[in-house]
Amino acid sequence: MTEAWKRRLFALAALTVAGGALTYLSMGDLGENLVYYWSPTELHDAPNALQATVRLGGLVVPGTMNWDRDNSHVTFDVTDGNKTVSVDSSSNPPAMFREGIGVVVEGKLGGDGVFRSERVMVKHSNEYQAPEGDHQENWKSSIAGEE
Amino acid sequence: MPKWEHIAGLLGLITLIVGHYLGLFWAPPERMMGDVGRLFYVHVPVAMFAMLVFCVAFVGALGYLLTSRMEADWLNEAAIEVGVVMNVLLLMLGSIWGKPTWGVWWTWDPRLTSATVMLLTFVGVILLRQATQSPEKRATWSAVATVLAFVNVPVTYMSVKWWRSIHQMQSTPETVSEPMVFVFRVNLLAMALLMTWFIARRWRIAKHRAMAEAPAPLPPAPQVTS
Amino acid sequence: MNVIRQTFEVLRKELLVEWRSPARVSGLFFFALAMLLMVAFASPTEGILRTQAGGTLWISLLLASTRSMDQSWSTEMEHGAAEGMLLWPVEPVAIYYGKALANTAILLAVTVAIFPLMVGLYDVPVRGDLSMLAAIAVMGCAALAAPGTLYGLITAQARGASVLLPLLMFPLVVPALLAASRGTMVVIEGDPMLQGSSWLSLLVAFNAIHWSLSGLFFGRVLEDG
Amino acid sequence: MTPLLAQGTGMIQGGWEFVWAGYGLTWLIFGGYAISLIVRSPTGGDLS
Repeated sequence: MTEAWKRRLFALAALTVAGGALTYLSMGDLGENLVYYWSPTELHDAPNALQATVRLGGLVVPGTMNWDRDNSHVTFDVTDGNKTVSVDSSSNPPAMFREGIGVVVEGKLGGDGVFRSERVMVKHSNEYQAPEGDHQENWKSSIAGEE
Repeated sequence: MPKWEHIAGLLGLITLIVGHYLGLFWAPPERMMGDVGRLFYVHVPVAMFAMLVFCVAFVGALGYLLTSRMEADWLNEAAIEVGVVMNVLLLMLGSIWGKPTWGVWWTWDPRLTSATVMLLTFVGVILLRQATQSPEKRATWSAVATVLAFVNVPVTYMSVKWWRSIHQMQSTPETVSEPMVFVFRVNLLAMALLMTWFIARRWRIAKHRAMAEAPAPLPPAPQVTS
Repeated sequence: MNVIRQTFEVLRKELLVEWRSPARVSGLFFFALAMLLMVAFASPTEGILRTQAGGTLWISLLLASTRSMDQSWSTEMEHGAAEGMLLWPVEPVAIYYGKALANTAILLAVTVAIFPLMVGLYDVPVRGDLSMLAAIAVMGCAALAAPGTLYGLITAQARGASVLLPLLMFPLVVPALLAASRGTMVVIEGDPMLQGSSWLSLLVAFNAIHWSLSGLFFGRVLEDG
Repeated sequence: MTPLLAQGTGMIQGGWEFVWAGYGLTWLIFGGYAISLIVRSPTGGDLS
């Protein structure tokens, strides 16, 4: 085997290893484990969840929101469809906060099962929609008129 | 006789004015975000082109490693600088959008973290270039450092899919309603034309500097030993 | 194969040099120890030290490693420029892997020495699995050594090497630093979400990428340098 | 109370200051970078 072929072979091997590692990162189970926030089910199942400051993510259960704006205090339940955790936050959530929206809260799970948080973040979906109803139609006809 | 890139640049400027006018005044407010949703038309194109420009830098780096042609190194130099400018703008726009929608200016979620790492790695490459005098060494080292830094770019792009994150998934035309897609495409086109002008102009500066450094017309520049 | 034997020859030579004059290893050890102490002095409460122990440990090792990586090339540089190494009767790839393995071993030695001290000084409980800790230490040190050895050769020849190396290396090793410190915390605090093996596999993937790519480019850097 | 902390309907009211900041910053950075490119250009301010 000549020198040049040896080099090419090594380059091929190196690129395969690097590519394989990147593929593993994308296909492997890392995404399910190394997460930015936990679901309520995972928080329930975790043996040592009481000790750590964690982020909890899920949907705000409709009908459970209780927002005292003057005292910056809001309580609501967060669910992933399986388990539900009550959240008690001492700060005003952002304006997009509403019942049924996705949220990520940062805080600690207390011994009484209530998750105390000082940071409520809203998780927006990747859908961007024009206002419903008349507006929508107006914009559509406006585009048709332009083109 | 104006150079070809000025035509692209001028068209880009006009398209950006039109695109921003449409985004600010013509497009409908987003259903939940209201007028704040108009940031979509600047943030998302900047994000896409920041990564795309780093892809151009990567192509330049590979081109130099494979052919040893200085033109490829100039492309690498130009695209890295433009990419860094775009990346800085991207992080600032994301922060401005994050405050009213998520409720925070910044949080260390996978997307924001990997986008910051992307900026820092390419700033490192610029500093390495500045610390090196010999053109050949600079080209080789910069190409190698670019390839290693580029590993993080697909990770940044995929981070919202790979990890559970607060950042929304990449938007597609299916997830964005019709008039918004149209305005978005105008802004994408503006960004493409402007990036062409930026990279081409920066490439000429790099070429001019290289000519000043090695005025000899010899194809292989004299080896400078340290 | 020939290259593998050459790699171990380079590794043996490097470790022999360290063994005969251990100034570099002991210097690194005291540097990392000083870092741990400085963080302790600067911390308002001891509880913070405990919750941040994994991060502090790996930041100390990272800073110590940047002191070490360009030194790894300085002896070669003293005998002329990098071109001198091209005259060695070994493949450039073997030089890289030999050096990188030696740097990994040196960092690992510092880690082994510093970890019990940290456990004592920071009053850290060790609840988790020690074999997991060992695996994270080996993979973490290897992850710092792989890009560090390559960039050490580059910055040793550039202006302002001592500033440049950290600037290039720090952002590149962020994923490894994150995985190693979180993985260490998992061992220290116990593993509420069973993340330990995931952090470890992230480290393994990082190592696979950087050990292969750096080895691929090293010959080019050496020849053009 | 800022207009952003509105009714709890989940819809953002107002917030134009963020929009202007974003669009303005884009022009500021693009403009600044374009000027730096022109100043550094091999032919000085002359764009040919």
